[in-house]
Amino acid sequence: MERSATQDVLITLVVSALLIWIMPMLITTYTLTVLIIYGMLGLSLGLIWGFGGILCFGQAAFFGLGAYTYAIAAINIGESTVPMILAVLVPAVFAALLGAMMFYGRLTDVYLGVITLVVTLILFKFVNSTAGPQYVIGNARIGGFNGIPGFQTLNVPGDPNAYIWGVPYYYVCAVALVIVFLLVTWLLRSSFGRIAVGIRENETRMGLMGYDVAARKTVLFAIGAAIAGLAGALFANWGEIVTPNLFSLGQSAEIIIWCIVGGLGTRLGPIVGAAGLAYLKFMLGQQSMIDNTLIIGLILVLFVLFLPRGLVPAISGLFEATFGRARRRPAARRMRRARHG
Amino acid sequence: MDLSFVILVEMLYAVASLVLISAGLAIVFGMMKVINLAHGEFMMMGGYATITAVGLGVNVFVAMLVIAPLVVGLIGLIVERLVIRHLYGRLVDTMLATWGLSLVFIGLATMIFGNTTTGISTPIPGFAVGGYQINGYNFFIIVVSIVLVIAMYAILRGTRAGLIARGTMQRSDMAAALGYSPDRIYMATFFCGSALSGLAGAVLAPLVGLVPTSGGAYIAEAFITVIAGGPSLIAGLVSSATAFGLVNQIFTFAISPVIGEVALLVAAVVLLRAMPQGITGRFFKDKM
Amino acid sequence: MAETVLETHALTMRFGGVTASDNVNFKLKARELRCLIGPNGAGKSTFFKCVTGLLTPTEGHVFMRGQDVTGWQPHQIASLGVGIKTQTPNVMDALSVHENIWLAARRFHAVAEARGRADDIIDRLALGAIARTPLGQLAHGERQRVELGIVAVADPWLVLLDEPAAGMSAQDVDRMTDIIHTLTHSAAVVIVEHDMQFIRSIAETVTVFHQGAVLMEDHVDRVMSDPHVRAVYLGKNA
Amino acid sequence: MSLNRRELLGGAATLTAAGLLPTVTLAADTIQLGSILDTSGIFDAYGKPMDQAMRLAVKEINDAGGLLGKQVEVAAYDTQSDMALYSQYAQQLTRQDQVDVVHGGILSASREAIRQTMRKTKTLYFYNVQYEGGVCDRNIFVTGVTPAQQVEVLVPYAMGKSGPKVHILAADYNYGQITARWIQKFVEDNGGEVVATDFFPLDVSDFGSTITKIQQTAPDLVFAPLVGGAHLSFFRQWAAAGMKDKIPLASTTMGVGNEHKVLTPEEGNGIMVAYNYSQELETPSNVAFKEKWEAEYGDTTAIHELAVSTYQGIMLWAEGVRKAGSVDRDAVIDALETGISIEGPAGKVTIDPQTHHATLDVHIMEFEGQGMTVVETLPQRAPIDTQAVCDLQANPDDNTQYEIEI
Repeated sequence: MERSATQDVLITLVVSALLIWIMPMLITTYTLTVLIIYGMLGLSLGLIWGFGGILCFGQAAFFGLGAYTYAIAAINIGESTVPMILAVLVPAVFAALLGAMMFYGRLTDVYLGVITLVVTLILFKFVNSTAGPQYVIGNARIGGFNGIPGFQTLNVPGDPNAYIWGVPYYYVCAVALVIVFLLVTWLLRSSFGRIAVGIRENETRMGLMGYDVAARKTVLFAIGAAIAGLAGALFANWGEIVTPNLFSLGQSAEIIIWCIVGGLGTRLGPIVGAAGLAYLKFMLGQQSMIDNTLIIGLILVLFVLFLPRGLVPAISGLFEATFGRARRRPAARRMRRARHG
Repeated sequence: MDLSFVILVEMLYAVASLVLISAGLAIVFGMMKVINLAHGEFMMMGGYATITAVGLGVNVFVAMLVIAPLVVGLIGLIVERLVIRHLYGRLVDTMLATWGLSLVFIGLATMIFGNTTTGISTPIPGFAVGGYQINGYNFFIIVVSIVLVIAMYAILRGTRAGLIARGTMQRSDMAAALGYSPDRIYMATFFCGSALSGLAGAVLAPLVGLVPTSGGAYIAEAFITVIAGGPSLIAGLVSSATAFGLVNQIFTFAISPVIGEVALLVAAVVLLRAMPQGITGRFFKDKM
Repeated sequence: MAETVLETHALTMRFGGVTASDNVNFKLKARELRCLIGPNGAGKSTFFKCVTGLLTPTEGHVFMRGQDVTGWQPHQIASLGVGIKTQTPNVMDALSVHENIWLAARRFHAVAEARGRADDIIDRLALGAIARTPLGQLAHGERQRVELGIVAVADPWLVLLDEPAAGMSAQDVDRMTDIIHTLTHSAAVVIVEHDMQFIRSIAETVTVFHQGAVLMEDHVDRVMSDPHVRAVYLGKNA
Repeated sequence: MSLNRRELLGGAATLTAAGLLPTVTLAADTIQLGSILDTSGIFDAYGKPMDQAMRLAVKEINDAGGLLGKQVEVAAYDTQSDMALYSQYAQQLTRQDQVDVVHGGILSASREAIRQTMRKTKTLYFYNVQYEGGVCDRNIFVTGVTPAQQVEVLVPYAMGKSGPKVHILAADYNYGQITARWIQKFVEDNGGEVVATDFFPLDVSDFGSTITKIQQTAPDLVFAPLVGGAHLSFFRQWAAAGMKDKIPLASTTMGVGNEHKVLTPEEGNGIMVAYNYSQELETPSNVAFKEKWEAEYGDTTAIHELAVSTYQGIMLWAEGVRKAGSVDRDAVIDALETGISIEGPAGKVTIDPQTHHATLDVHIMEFEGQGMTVVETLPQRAPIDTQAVCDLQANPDDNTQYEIEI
């Protein structure tokens, strides 16, 4: 906590305003929008993994749940405000239940990984097998493998015909990300965030201090899910279709890769990792010589081997080394431990 | 009567194939505390090795039981030397690195073999049990799994290598204390684990259509089986494969294959919640 | 007569066929200092873990200030105002000394109040020079001291310490003794310890464990001179 | 952005740099054809030959002097079997590249992911894939076969060769569900009975219990519209259990991605299918097509139904452009709605003005020695399923994918 909170907020606001203004000149807003959404999704895992030490193999489950909740609610309601709220709440409640089940059962590490992975698989398999006409929620067919197209997309609250799409939608998503980022910043500076980091570092000690570790992890897990759910709803609006692929293990894998490449234990790393890799994937789709899966895989292996701290810590370390502020940064150590906690 | 026999065989087959699918992963995890998420791709490569060898005129059983394990074992050895050995003791990092490797293998296989479904036909004909036809190859898989489990038991119990392995499983510094290089042991373990993955992929290849992404279908089940099995290698493997195989097949026959798979997954959640250290974390503690 | 702050009734813990804690009846008065001694495997640590909630006893009950806390989670017991230090160092290595102690204070106090109390304890323990250093970079003795600070900052009325002096230099032990004496002004203290030297310097009443059960309980001098206890410690047949 | 592949392959650095540059507006002296297909990832077995067919068709058009005196230029994107990339590239094609027509999409989900974008941006869209039917949108043309076209002819043939009791095993997604219903309808119309219907998500690959179940229902015929690599296992396990010579099989999907070439003759022979195309068609147009393909790519084994549909789709579009004398969307739609026909490798293909689907020849075939032998050709089958729900002449503003009630 080197900078004061006000400074931190100001810097965030100025930098993001500049980025929101400059980036559309470099990348089309439509693509930018999805990069922002992925950034938010990366941040959701970055929060619970990097600061809470909870490695979730199924972050995509909450992303998908948010997207599906939005789509189903939007079809039934015909207006986007309530569905947006539901898309945040439903994954959060689901995560709270799942988290309580896991954390009060004192599951950690690999076991946590297995459970989150399995729950994601169950959701994926369930949604994937709902093609039949009997799977209906209100007016919405769940649609199985083909997903749900044609739902009401984001509108100005209260006016279902005033759609927000195209460039305005880009601004909505960008502002949403900035708000979420600031909320995460605030959370991490608050007692809750500091206690969460304490729990990441040593659960037993925090328990012996009198903190209800399971409850706190559950809450943090639910917050992460809420952010992922919001990203899911924004994604649904962006793509105008939701498919079971959102729940897939591949999607979960990508989120984890974003965090690793961007840098764990930082707020910015997962966002940068997500946007950067998603853009790389988008660029790779325009060539056909090298298989894209191969490239993504190689990136992951090389990062784990040679840059396990990720891009953002490495670059800021380099920056500090260059400009002489070579203070020992506890963040770096903190980060490494988080991965094994 | 005929029907119940057929169902019994299907259940045994389900258990056997889970044992087969999980064995390679279990060995690597048990010995090295490394979760090899490229395990499914090792199986996929075992399948391709078999199909390629058969295409070159090799006898199908030789291809499955000899060539595929060797080829995949060698690939595993290379992977261990290049990547895994730098990451020992870092559980999460090895998971991530092997995940990356799995993507690399999928990419490579796609570039070499293309994404078209390939496969070989089953080398054993079906036969009739009363009024029912039954897949003869199921028996082959059951036999291979049984032989595999017995062989693992015999090696761990009866050989010097097995002794060292058991020591290493209990305490990773044991081998060093006994004067064996842990590096060598890990190398050998990873070779064996990969070879078993290759064997599993090869033996299952004639039953499925193979594509470079086929491995993904196995890794989740193998991962779940191994973790739910807990710390004891053989007892854990057999007990959790039995539990999951039976749950899966009961629901498959009663309702549908999808429900069968979901039931397996739900069983895994319930089981891990009830026994956070896996089955052998609670029962059969002193077994292998 | 001071009130009883910690009491166990027929506390028994079995692992499979092994009885690690056997029908232990134990009583501790407010502001009393008590050492638990016994050879390795005597059941001290198991008893300690049952009392702190790290283990749930197979049979028997644990009472704290008259409340039955059997089967409670460690965090629930700690929330009553019980300070616990486990055998192995249990701290947040990546966080600074101040942050470690602040986190403990924050459990019972608001943000600013917690900061004040943390600063206070850091002064009292002479940790000021290293207050911003991550614990991972500190020497063993310093870390032990920080952990005592974590316990002390919460103002406990009962303190349970498992081998606080293990692996410390003589100077560190002296400092530790002072801190513990200070603690006894407001809290009852239970210390599980091996080090006879340390026990002699600090204890009055000592409870001796042997084979899971309480062998004797008396003033430290009488315990030390008891032939039975000496036999146990020398490994002779009791 | 113009897509010169060699330039793009200069390495990751170049790639990123190229992407960061503001996109350049295209010169107007060429016609832009956008293509959006999965040429990597799990669906590339379908997408790659489609991509080749698309390039072959464009090359042929350009070699013959182009369209309206202009060369056709391709802007192709690989969606990597990722639905999110469909949305992204659709935006890219319509807003940045501003192409004149888009051909592509493989899965129904991918089509639905981009169809609205095409409609909003008034970009003409061709979907050249066999699918479940029912899309009713003036902006889209569909050149693949739909279930009713296949099932209507295949069911009576297959029942004639076996018997009236049918067990259906269908892929559990939109296509499979709808096809299963059509099969049920035509089985009943032909005096048969469906004894059971089972659905399987696309990743199911263990059919042991299913095969046992089928033996309990003891049907005369198993109808198996199963899809993809995992489902191929059914045919293999079916043969391994020795069922192949006991109960005959029919399918509306097996072989679309050339899956029959993976099965051995012993496993595959005798399976009955009905498609628009087979490599074994000995029509002059198919022979010529295969020669051109061979000259371009060296090997014809990859050609499949979807590739041919893509080829035919592009040729139909080109015919429409020629007739309209313009690449303007409405002019081309009007021209296509006159009922334009071309003679493609699979026979005559005609646009049905009412539905924007295709009237085409359906061939009943049986697998034989890893090929498909044509048993009977039923010329010019109309898309009766979509016709039942969609009339774009009467409701040109319709924009729905109907689920056809049977």
